[in-house]
Amino acid sequence: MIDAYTIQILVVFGINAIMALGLNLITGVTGQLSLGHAGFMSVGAYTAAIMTLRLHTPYVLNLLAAGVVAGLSGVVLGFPTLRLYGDYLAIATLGFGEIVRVLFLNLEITGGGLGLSAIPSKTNLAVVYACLGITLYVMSKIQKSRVGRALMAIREDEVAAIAMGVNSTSLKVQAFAVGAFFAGISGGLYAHYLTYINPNDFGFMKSIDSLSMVVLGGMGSLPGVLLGAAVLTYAPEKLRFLQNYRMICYGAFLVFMMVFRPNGLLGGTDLRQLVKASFKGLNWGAMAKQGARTREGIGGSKDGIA
Amino acid sequence: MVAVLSVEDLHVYYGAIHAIKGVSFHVEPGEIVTLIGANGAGKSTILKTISGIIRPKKGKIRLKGDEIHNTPPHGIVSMGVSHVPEGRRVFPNLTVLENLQVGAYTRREKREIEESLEDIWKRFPRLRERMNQMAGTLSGGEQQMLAIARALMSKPQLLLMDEPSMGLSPMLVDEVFDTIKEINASGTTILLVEQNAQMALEVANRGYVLETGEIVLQGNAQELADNPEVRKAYLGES
Amino acid sequence: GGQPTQKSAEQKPPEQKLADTGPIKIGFLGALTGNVASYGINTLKGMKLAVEEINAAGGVLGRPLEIVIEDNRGDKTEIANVTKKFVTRDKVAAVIGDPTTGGTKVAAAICQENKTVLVSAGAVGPGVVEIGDYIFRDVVIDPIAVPAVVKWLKDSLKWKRVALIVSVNNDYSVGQAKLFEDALKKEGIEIAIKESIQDGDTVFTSQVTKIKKANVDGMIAPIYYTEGALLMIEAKKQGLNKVFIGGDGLLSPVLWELAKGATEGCMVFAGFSPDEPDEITKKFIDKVKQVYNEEPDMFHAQGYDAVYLVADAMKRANSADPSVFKTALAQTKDLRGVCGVLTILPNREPLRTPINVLEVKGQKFALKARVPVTAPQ
Amino acid sequence: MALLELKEITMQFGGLTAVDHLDLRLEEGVIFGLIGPNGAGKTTVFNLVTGVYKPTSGSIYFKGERIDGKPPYSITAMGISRTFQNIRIFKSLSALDNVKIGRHCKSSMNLFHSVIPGPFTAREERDIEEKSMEYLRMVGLEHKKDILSKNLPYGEQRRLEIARALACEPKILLLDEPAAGMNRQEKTEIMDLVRRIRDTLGVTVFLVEHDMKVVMGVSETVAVLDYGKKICEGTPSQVQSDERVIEAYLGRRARRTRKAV
Amino acid sequence: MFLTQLVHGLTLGACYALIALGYSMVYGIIGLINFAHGDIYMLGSFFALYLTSVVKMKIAPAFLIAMGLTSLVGLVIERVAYKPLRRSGRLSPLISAIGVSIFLSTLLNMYMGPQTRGFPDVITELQVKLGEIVITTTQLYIVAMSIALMLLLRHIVMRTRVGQAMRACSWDREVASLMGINVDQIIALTFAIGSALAAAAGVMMGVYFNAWWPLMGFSAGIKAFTAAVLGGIGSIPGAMLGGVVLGLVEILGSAYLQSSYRDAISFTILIIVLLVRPSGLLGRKIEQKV
Ligand SMILES: Nc1ncnc2c1ncn2[C@@H]1O[C@H](COP(=O)(O)OP(=O)(O)OP(=O)(O)O)[C@@H](O)[C@H]1O
Ligand SMILES: Nc1ncnc2c1ncn2[C@@H]1O[C@H](COP(=O)(O)OP(=O)(O)OP(=O)(O)O)[C@@H](O)[C@H]1O
Ligand SMILES: [Mg+2]
Ligand SMILES: [Mg+2]
Repeated sequence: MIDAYTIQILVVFGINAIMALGLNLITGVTGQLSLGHAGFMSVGAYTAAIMTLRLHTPYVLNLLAAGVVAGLSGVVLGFPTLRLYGDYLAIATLGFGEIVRVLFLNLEITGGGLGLSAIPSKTNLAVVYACLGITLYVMSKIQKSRVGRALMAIREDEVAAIAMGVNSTSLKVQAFAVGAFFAGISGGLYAHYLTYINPNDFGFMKSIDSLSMVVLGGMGSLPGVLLGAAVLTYAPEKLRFLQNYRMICYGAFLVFMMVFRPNGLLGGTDLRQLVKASFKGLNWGAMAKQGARTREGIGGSKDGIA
Repeated sequence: MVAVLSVEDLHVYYGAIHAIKGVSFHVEPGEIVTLIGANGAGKSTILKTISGIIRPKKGKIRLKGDEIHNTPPHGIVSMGVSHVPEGRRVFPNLTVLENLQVGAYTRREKREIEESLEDIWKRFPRLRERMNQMAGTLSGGEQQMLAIARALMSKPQLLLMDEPSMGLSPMLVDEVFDTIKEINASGTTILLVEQNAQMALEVANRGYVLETGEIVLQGNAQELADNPEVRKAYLGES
Repeated sequence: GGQPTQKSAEQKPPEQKLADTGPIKIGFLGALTGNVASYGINTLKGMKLAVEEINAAGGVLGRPLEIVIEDNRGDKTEIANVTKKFVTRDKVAAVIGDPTTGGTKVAAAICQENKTVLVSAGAVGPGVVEIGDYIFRDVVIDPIAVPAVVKWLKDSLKWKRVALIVSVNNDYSVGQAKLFEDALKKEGIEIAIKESIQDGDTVFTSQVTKIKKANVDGMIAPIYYTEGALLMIEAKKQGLNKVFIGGDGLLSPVLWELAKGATEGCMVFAGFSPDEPDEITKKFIDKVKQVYNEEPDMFHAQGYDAVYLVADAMKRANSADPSVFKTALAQTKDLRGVCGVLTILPNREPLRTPINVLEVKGQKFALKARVPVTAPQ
Repeated sequence: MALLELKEITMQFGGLTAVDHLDLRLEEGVIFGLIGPNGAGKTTVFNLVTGVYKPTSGSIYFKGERIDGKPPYSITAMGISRTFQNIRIFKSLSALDNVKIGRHCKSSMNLFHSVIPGPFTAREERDIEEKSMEYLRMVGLEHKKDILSKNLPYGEQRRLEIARALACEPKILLLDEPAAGMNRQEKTEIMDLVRRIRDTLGVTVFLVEHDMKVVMGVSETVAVLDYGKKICEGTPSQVQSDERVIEAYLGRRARRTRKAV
Repeated sequence: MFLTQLVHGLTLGACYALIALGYSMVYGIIGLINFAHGDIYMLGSFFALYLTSVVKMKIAPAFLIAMGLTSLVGLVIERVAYKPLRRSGRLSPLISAIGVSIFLSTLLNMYMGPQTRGFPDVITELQVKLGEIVITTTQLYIVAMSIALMLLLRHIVMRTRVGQAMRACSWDREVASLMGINVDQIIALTFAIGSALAAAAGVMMGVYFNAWWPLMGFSAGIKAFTAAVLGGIGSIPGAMLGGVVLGLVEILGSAYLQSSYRDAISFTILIIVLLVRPSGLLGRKIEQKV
């Protein structure tokens, strides 16, 4: 039976999934570690909220504007910072997220620390899933296209990709723009769903949440990211019966899931292997060895110590 | 006399890939034994299994009679096996001297280490010149020397060498093979993997030919060098 | 505590969505983990005490009260999740919480839509009860309290120049600071310097250095007790020997537990006064000490009062159906609680009077003044 | 006009001069070998030509147009592509996808095209697929198109890299030690492949290699670098008998073989 | 006033440096963005709080025992949450670290309550007055401690046999094991030292700010990450410098610019620094040889 609570979870899952799919393009496909994705989401949320509160524009237009403005902010962030590699980029994106948050805490138009309230409640299950469908369609098309292959090439080996004629800076900015666009859409949906937004809702932890969805699901894999978003949206709710122990168990659950599937639930394997692995039970040593044998991964700037 | 190394019915897998399919061979004290074979035949895999980086699925590896296939790599090093890995893999941000010191990690006698260092300086004067240079900035040939020297620092009884001539200029290839002979002459047993079969068979006592994870031919070096199959496939004669 | 029951005219609930027998469920909305957990945990403790007392005295309408407890981590999405769960799965008669204004707003929209009463024990900012006729709060609301306190500062303490400290990532603080700014302007008190901090900060050195230079009569600090205590420590370290005054956000024994001597003389205005308590308040304070082995703060008190507020309305309406007892709730008048006397105004905002100004003396809050307030016209 | 011309190229890293006032001319359609001791600066020359490094001084011309200072991706688009000394394939992509990425600069679909389908995009995608298969076939890997490239044996990875570079339809192909780590037979196959690339596709080949049998066997002209300077240039036999080359590079055994010849 | 702010900035910077040191060490040697470092720091601080307030210990032994206990916890965490992920991509251990972080902070939240707690008076505060500047003993301790620990750490990493092994592991674990290095042991040791350093930072900061709460690790972890990257990943003096710069920027930024924009100011400066020096202040860009 689908009651309002179930619908609630389904809506939240949809909003999270759209956001995570956007991040997946940046981190999973293009290999650029971003720790500030919530910044884009907040840009989208505030754009939608301000438009509807001040200009009384229609809902669909708000959503679209949320995506576009967030996408533009992705370009603005991308141009200077995408020259940075690996963890240096990661910290710059983290910084971006924080700068946006502090800005929104201080601006008049965003209501500062009071946030914006009385945003019309427009988002419903149908809209969220329509948006999710569009996101999935766009992402799967991109991944299978020339641009998508070039993005993957950048992830695998940027130097070689450039040598194949891939303009990596421009493509990375494009990936950031598209990823931010969808984060913005998800922000717009969020604002019109909860009716109240506050800069603190889009802090670093929110960025980390969506990164967890991407990594836990399996970077670069669309079904993986959906599964990751589903698991991480559902798990905290499902664990409610644990009462006080809930978040403790959630932390342990994250560790357990990563150890169990080091490359994500659907990362780098087909479903057949997944089934086989779950039959084998949890053999930590063996599981670890199933992972890639090399330790390059994304943001593979290995700098050693000095 | 007990063989320095004996490998019996070795099977190694990478996930589902059956890379080594029942290989057996042995290396006697004081020998240079070479493994030759096409790319992907499994040569490097065998060396990695001996030095403990990869666990075999089945089979036995004995070092002077002791089974070692369940010993971790660092344990195997302390038992007197040293491995010059494929592609040099020196520690780029450590100096030449530090690379050598790390090579002597299993030894604790300061004086003896000093002596070994002196030996290395004598054998590789070029390394001495570059003692305090970061290994990552050495040229390919120098890095190869360093990799060999580093392996010698643990005073191995058995030296495993994986394609030491790869990517070296012809002159350096000569130098490296001279070095191999000298090391052997000073009492170190050597298991040598080489693509340059001609040179390898020149320095080796015996050899094994590996194809897709199985030994297809074996014999002493001269026999192999004269074998028409080997000549065709590995020595480039038609 | 409760008022004599006034029989409500319409007895029959319009939709039979709640069980008529068995316990009356009340949802607790608040954070038990995360950044704002300390507010949620104490609110819940206060609620539990009230429910125990009420149940021991025979419950409401002959049925016991039961609290449904869920943690929302202070996360807006989880607040929405939990509220939806309360109204659809648990079918609670009322939701009590969230202690934060933002969280309350998210929950209020859902409660209003699902016709469930929400009583916020802690939301002091603007725009809460406007969300709908099912939404209430039992706090001292700032638009009424702040002007009165500022007037008192001018009249009794003769303050002319003040520093205003706001925690920018705390909506309570930002909202209260705005009201202070307006009121200070109206009373002609100069804001010599306005400094910002953030919840979670531990370093206040540069703010204090600047305030010290500004040479003020006192500091207005509408912030919470943790930052407040650390700020006072820093002030003392730097020799800034002026008095802080803040709202009930500072009303917690944590203040001197953390800051030791540095809080001496600091002032707090609140509805709840642990000093010179009346019977109800005294009983409550003893109970908190006895059951939880701690001094009550304003969240304990608000949680406790909120349960009584709801129970009282149910009794008067003779119904546990929200669409029925919400009317009685809106008519609450002169209900005694541990935070003073509460009346719900026609616009559904609460009026508590008087406002107590408390002063930290040794390890307790001593009553310094009672500032009477009236409903704004 | 030479296809590729380096004029007075110098490249310094900190205090180290890796390439020192180097002049090179490659005519269209040749197979040009570049040899020299380890660390002589051969790979650096490739990096300069492909724009990975900007030369400290000097200029590089391709088809008469100056290319030094241009970004690497646009140099590739002009018709210069390469392989790497340490294989740099896209490891977790399939062999076919690797080659498809090689087609990047020969196709034009952008982000919008990929989302909004149309006849043009379908046609271009089909062309990419067909052409990529063609190059895989050329290096003999068509039956491995769906295998993840990291799971290919070393020799096949090398050939895959060549196919990927060919997919750009370059005018000139830079091969950095394509035969390293291969045995005789495989080396012979690589030599065949190099010749076929030139003969059937008409691509000029610029080859760096340490195996004398390979370089001397396929190149028409060979230049020798030592400490970044060109010490000799000529036909294979001229180069092999040059005393300086023997001294700096080939060593005594080569001398012995030469005498034996 | 400027000098006073400068002193505050340096002290805060030394605090950040103290957290960043352990962070940077683990980061440099294992390549792990250890989001649980902040929570290990919180745990170290908690042990000291417990020992001084409940067991009524003196601060010096409490400090040492806290370091010891925390490194034991660090060992367990490494074994359970990171070791099984050694061979997978870099982001998997990062997510695992987040799991550990949530686990530790909520565990302590449940056990101790979310309340901020003060330390008992464990250090007799003396003040040194130099003109208008006032320097306290705790400030001196913090600065001295961070410098001493930096030097000690640098000595261990650069000059000792174990340090050599650590550096070898940081470049190539497989080859390191071929040198006879017990890689598991070295990594465990790295974690133990890193956790002990985190504990040292936690105790010092707890005493200095007189505050402990279960979520104190969160922002500390971000500061440590920022400082370590700002200074140059893996560089120990860099972590120190990065911490000091961050502390100065925060204090001077809120003193002379807008205090409400503090974090925005420091991150803007961070991004600008990285654009000018893409490998941090003291980081060496390891040229990828093509
Ligand atoms: N990490 C790995 N994962 C999966 N398969 C592997 C891995 N390493 C090697 N293989 C496969 O195992 C087989 C043997 O590889 P190995 O490296 O031992 O060959 P080799 O004889 O040393 O060849 P080369 O001359 O290229 O060094 C090959 O088919 C190779 O593709
Ligand atoms: N990015 C760099 N930074 C510093 N030094 C470099 C860099 N790239 C190359 N070098 C140095 O330049 C010199 C020439 O290097 P290069 O790689 O071109 O040699 P090579 O001729 O290709 O040698 P090999 O035959 O061993 O591949 C070497 O001394 C090398 O260390
Ligand atoms: Mg090999
Ligand atoms: Mg080279």
